[in-house]
Amino acid sequence: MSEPVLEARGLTKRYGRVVALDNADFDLRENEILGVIGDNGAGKSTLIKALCGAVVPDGGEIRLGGKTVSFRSPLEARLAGIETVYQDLALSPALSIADNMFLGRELRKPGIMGSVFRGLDRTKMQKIAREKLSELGLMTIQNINQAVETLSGGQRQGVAVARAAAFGSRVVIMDEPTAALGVKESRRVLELMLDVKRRGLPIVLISHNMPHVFEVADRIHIHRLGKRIAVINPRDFSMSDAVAIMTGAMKPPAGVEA
Amino acid sequence: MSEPVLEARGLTKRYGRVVALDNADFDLRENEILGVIGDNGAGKSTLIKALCGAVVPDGGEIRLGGKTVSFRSPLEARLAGIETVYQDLALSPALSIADNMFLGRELRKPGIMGSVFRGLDRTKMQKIAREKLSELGLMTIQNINQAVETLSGGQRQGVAVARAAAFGSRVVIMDEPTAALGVKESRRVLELMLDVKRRGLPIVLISHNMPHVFEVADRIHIHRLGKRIAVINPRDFSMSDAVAIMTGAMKPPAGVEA
Amino acid sequence: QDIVGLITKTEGNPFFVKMREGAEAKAKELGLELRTFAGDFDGDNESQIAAIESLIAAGAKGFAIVPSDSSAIVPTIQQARDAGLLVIVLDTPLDPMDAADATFATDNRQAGRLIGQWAAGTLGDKAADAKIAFLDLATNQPTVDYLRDQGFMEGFGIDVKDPNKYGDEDDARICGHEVTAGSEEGGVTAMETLLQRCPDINVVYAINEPAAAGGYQALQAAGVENVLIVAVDGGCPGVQNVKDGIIGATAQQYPLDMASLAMEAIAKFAKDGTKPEVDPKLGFYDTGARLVTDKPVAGVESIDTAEGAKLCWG
Amino acid sequence: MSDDATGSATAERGLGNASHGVASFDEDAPSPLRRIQQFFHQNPTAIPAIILIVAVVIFAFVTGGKFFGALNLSLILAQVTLIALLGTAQTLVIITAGIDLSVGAIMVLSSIIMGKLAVDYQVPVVLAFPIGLLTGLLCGLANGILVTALKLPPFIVTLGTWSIYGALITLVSNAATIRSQALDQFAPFLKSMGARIPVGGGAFLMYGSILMIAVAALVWYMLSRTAFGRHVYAIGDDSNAARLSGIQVNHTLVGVYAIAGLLCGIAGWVLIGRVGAVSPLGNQTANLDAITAVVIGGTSLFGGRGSIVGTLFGALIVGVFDSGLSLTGVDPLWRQLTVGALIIIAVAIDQWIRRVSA
Amino acid sequence: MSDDATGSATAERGLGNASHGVASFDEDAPSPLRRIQQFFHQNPTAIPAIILIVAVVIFAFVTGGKFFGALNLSLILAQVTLIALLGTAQTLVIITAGIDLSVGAIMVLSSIIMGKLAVDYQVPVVLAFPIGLLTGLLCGLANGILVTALKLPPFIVTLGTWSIYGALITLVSNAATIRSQALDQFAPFLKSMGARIPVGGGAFLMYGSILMIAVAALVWYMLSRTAFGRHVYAIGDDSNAARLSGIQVNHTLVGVYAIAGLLCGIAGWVLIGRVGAVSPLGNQTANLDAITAVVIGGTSLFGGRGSIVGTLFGALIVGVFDSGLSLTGVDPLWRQLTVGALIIIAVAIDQWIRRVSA
Ligand SMILES: Nc1ncnc2c1ncn2[C@@H]1O[C@H](COP(=O)(O)OP(=O)(O)OP(=O)(O)O)[C@@H](O)[C@H]1O
Ligand SMILES: Nc1ncnc2c1ncn2[C@@H]1O[C@H](COP(=O)(O)OP(=O)(O)OP(=O)(O)O)[C@@H](O)[C@H]1O
Ligand SMILES: [Mg+2]
Ligand SMILES: [Mg+2]
Repeated sequence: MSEPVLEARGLTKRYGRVVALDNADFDLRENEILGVIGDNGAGKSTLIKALCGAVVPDGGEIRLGGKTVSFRSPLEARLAGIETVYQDLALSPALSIADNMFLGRELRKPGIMGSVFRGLDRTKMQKIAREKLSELGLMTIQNINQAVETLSGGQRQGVAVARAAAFGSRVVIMDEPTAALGVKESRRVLELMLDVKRRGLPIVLISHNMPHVFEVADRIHIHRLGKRIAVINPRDFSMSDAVAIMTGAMKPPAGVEA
Repeated sequence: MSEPVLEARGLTKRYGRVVALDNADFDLRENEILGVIGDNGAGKSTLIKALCGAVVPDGGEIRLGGKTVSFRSPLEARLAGIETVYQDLALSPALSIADNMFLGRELRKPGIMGSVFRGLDRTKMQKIAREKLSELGLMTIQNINQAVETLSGGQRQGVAVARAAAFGSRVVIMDEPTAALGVKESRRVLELMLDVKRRGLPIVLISHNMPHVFEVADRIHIHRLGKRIAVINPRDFSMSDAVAIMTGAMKPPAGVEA
Repeated sequence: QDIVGLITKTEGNPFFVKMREGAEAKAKELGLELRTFAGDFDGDNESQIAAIESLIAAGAKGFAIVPSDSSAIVPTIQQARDAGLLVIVLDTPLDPMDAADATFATDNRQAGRLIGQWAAGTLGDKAADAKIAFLDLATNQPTVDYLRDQGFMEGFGIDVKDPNKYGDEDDARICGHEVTAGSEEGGVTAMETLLQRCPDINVVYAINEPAAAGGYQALQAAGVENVLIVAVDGGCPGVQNVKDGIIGATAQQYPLDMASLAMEAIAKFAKDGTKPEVDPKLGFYDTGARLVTDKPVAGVESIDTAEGAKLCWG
Repeated sequence: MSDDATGSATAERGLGNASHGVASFDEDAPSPLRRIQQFFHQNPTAIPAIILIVAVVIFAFVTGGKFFGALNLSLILAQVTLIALLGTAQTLVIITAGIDLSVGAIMVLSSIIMGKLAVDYQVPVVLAFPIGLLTGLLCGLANGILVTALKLPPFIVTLGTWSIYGALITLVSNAATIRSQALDQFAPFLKSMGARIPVGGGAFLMYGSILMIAVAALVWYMLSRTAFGRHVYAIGDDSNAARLSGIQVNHTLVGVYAIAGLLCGIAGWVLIGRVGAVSPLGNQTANLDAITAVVIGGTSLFGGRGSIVGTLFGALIVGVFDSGLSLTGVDPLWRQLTVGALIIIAVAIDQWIRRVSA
Repeated sequence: MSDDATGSATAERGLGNASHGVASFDEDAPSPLRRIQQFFHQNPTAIPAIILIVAVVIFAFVTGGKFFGALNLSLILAQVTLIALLGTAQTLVIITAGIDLSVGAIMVLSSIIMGKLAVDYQVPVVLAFPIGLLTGLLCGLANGILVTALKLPPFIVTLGTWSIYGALITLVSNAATIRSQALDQFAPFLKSMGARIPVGGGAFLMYGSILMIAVAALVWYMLSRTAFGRHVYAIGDDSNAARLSGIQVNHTLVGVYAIAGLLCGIAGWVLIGRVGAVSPLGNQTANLDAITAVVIGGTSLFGGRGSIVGTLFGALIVGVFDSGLSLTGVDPLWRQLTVGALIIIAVAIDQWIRRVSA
């Protein structure tokens, strides 16, 4: 068992009277795809939002590469190398694909135009964006300067996934990346994930699609009522057992209990 | 083959330069669940929006129970007995569950309070809403006056589905009702659909989840590039063939070609 | 301590600031407790009604008011008088004037007449083919606006038609009327507009000195020389402008006098119930308007800018 | 079912005896501050009420009780009547995520039409009065039609019509005031809303205030007890969802603007009573005051949330501050400054309380 | 992989040789009207430009060419300079889905601080001038901090600060004007923006107009060519998405309000030049005029879309209408009415064109 890259202990988060995270733990190891499954409202999205700085947990500890971190904004997590595809995508509809890919990490022109006049190097950003999108074989975008709002739901999802895959340097987190996608498009995202994994990055995949999770995940984190109740190996458990544990129909067997 | 309840011929709809519907046909028969599948952006949502008055098609004809209809607003379709669960739900977040269920068809108090003062019979609406929700066995709502925005995504989907199921008198249309739902919640929606079918109503189910479609559908309408390219019987075709037809990998075999 | 009130149109205008200073000084001297109020903008009747109501509620002995809406405030003033308060109207007479116990004001029509006569006298024969631009106050023509404007026309020798309304005249010498809101900015834009209509303007009437200064600025910028500018008010910057030859003549008013006279009258009324006397012919106590100019014209009484500067306000 | 549709079916075998309980969490005792916040979150109209009470108490102390004089309290009510009426109209529009900058102009225009017809043209008041109200209704209707038929932003439409109605005011009235005596002679009815009923101790109630409360109650009933009201909220919440739910969005919106116009017409009637004359001047700031009352009352400018009761409290808060500060003898200039600061503070408190997840 | 994870796998066997082509549809020739609409949809700033050109041509005819006089065109440019500057500031704020009601007040306050220090306190102009600009910046900063730190709606914050800055104007200036001559004596530099460069044929260019164009160009560059600009649009588009994308939303917002304040300070300088004096009066309608210019220029009040170029055109459109109507000899009252109607018409055309799916 390798050392965890990203690890959390005792995370809690409360929204008014709802406890979204109730002393939750989390471990992500080097070079693995970690599936996260759980009922609607189990707190999966809140968990990963806490990990990537989008919400500040009320309590608990997060360690990245063994060092305790405490992100106060998504920017800080990103600077630490954690990239996230949010369930609701987090794209700016009126901005172009290239603008969205580089949002918050724009490249400036070389020389005085960039350092003094802070001019954006749009040509370079467009080139890189086009490269990243086609390198990932995700889609054939005709015009990289198209506004994201003119893309179909599937294409948007593609941009968000490509952004995370292209820029993640430590961890990539994907919250239901295939929910709105068709069969063909989902397949491409799964392939992309395996691709990213081959590049050596660990991935967190949250999904309600059991076949998808069981296909690509190396380990599966089962979330229930705001906490991790088990971590299973998909080779040792059947889908129905995982669902049974997830919904509370079955007690997590000893050994995998978290 | 029974007479179609809802039928469309040659529907077209254009958004600027995008042709979302390109001479599309559609048939829904009595007492069946019709699955509609297709790639992202194939025009499925546009098709059903045209059927239920949410968009006015540029051309084509729609017949309900043999009579030509032309809905200029969702209200007209609803008055004709067509209820729809939209992909983006169409609930008013700040209104209560009961208000949402009766939105646009509120009950008035009996007597002068209702006829002259147009007072709402809130008690009755709450009672019916609670009945409908529990009769459909969909969920245990604690408070029927809770604002919809305080519900989880799954619960919201439940309200939308329950509303359509409760009030549809001719046709119920559901656009990806399980996309955001977990395994357990999805199962309940599928059961609900079979339930509605037993009550004698035909249902249109749009979904990217092939196993779900193949499980409940009596016939499957395959949509591609803005038109219906085939209608298949799920008992005669395998899922992989359906996907192949849908993505254009395989030509629709003679006989099912639309 | 007896309570007295002072209600002005707005807060931001130096004319009212001076008036308040005058009232404050006098009230202190007489041992009165002064409450001051102002509207939010010129024409804000509602705030003045509320101010009168609070003064009645506070049991004030009387108050002085510069009415924003000289006829619409009348019913409320009647209420105050019915409640036993002495009401003195300053600067802008009520419509009807006798709705107040007394009015201490400048005769605005007379002030206009003075500058009209002076302009006509200065031009002499050339008055017959003058080109006159009017920098007025607002599109809805409040009382001061038409009184000064029509007074000027009378003095200049223009047939005013309806004396309570401007814009209905057909004298060819009139280039046009534009509104300025009484501010420099408004004066600049209005003058620019009028200059386009008649590039040969040689007389400018302005509702007040800020509008006149704005008009001058626009004329200067357009390189138009030798224009006779007249205004009303007599504020210190205005008098200074007369001295510098920017404005030819201005009719000076005395807001400090109005306010302190009013305070004295109310103090007297509080003591023994006597009400102030007013000029029976005019119907109000004229605090006077004097023409300030360094180029006097025969037949028009005037003072020079040195004296004007001594008497000026703000 | 096709033979290979096994994925979901097998996964769901595990559902057999899934727990059907609703998720429940232990809740530890919240801090008192948090508890107060929660109370207000559940009773949002309580916030402006509390702010109001606190302000009243403070002023009562500072002014040595003078503030609490029966007469003074009556005066505040009379003084906020117009703003409360316009605020009621504005609330309706703002709940639909719109805004109406023309309310003040409609009010004045209606009052002028009534007065002008009755006095200058000697039209019997039974005709002149309803025509005046109708003017308000039509002005509102025009706003509503422009907003829905041309799909223009309400801000632009009412900015334009504000200008237009403003010009009409001057044109129709010829910039002349109709005097109190003339009204007494030809149409005393138009002045009736300004009459005061003494209620003892120097206190009084203006008829107009009673009318305002009645109108507000009616609008409250309409918003919270009728289908129309539900539709108004639904449109402001998400107009697309409302349309898909089968609501006639355009009809409802036109109705809202027309009703708002009618309320402005009624405000015009009260204006005549309050002023005692019909004047074309003034009320330039009435729009902003009304919007301020609405926002302080907790109605969201983004639509979908808000209440008439909140607006009434909002209007009272501004009135109380204004009156309290003037009773403490604060100079008008400082008063302007303080009211500006108080608006910000009042809304800041409101926001803090609403942020239940803070 | 678990043995029963077969569902999706089997379904996807069909993907083997799925077509990878992009959907393409045959497009029949659109009607000319539709084609025009499409052109404008792709070039949104062309709309106000066209409206402007049409207006100019019409007025040129109606006024018999007078409108086209070099002087007249120069004057229009001079007259819209202030509104264009305030509109530029307002555009920045509105793109973030905010609004700044205090721009006019900040402009006047800055001009008074500069003038007062230089003339009454005889502070050297090299100090007085930057302090004046700093005042604008600080006022904007205060707005920004209130909006972000207290999370208040910008409408309320700037409504409050408008009141406060307005009171400060009177307090600081003591309601007194600083005369042209006094400025000439102590700080002629403050008047410099009003100077005109003749460009032949009676036409001229005011220094202030040149400054305005330079400032607008700078802000245009900032919005469209720097990361800051991208962030401003992203925040207006969806501030939550922007935050999740790693943008420092609060920093950026504070920056926007502060820059807007600074621009108002610069406008204050131009105001001194244009008026030739420092006056606390006037500019009550400057806010509304600036917002009108922004909206006519096609910037959405809901944020995320808009451009500086559009705002300049918007300001010019209002200026052209005003000037054209006054040259045709239309009475100011009818002008008010017509401008109101024209605002609605201009935006209606704009909306029609933008509605590509109409
Ligand atoms: N911003 C918020 N305010 C209030 N409650 C929230 C908020 N975000 C989440 N919650 C609540 O916290 C709980 C956990 O939500 P979360 O989104 O983490 O669930 P999830 O496991 O991601 O569900 P899903 O599968 O539906 O995405 C839910 O009950 C939800 O209603
Ligand atoms: N309001 C709109 N304006 C412009 N284009 C639109 C609009 N609605 C849909 N489209 C376009 O029409 C096409 C069909 O869209 P539609 O939503 O019907 O697809 P769909 O089959 O439902 O896809 P999905 O499975 O992703 O829901 C897409 O290319 C989409 O971008
Ligand atoms: Mg989630
Ligand atoms: Mg769809």
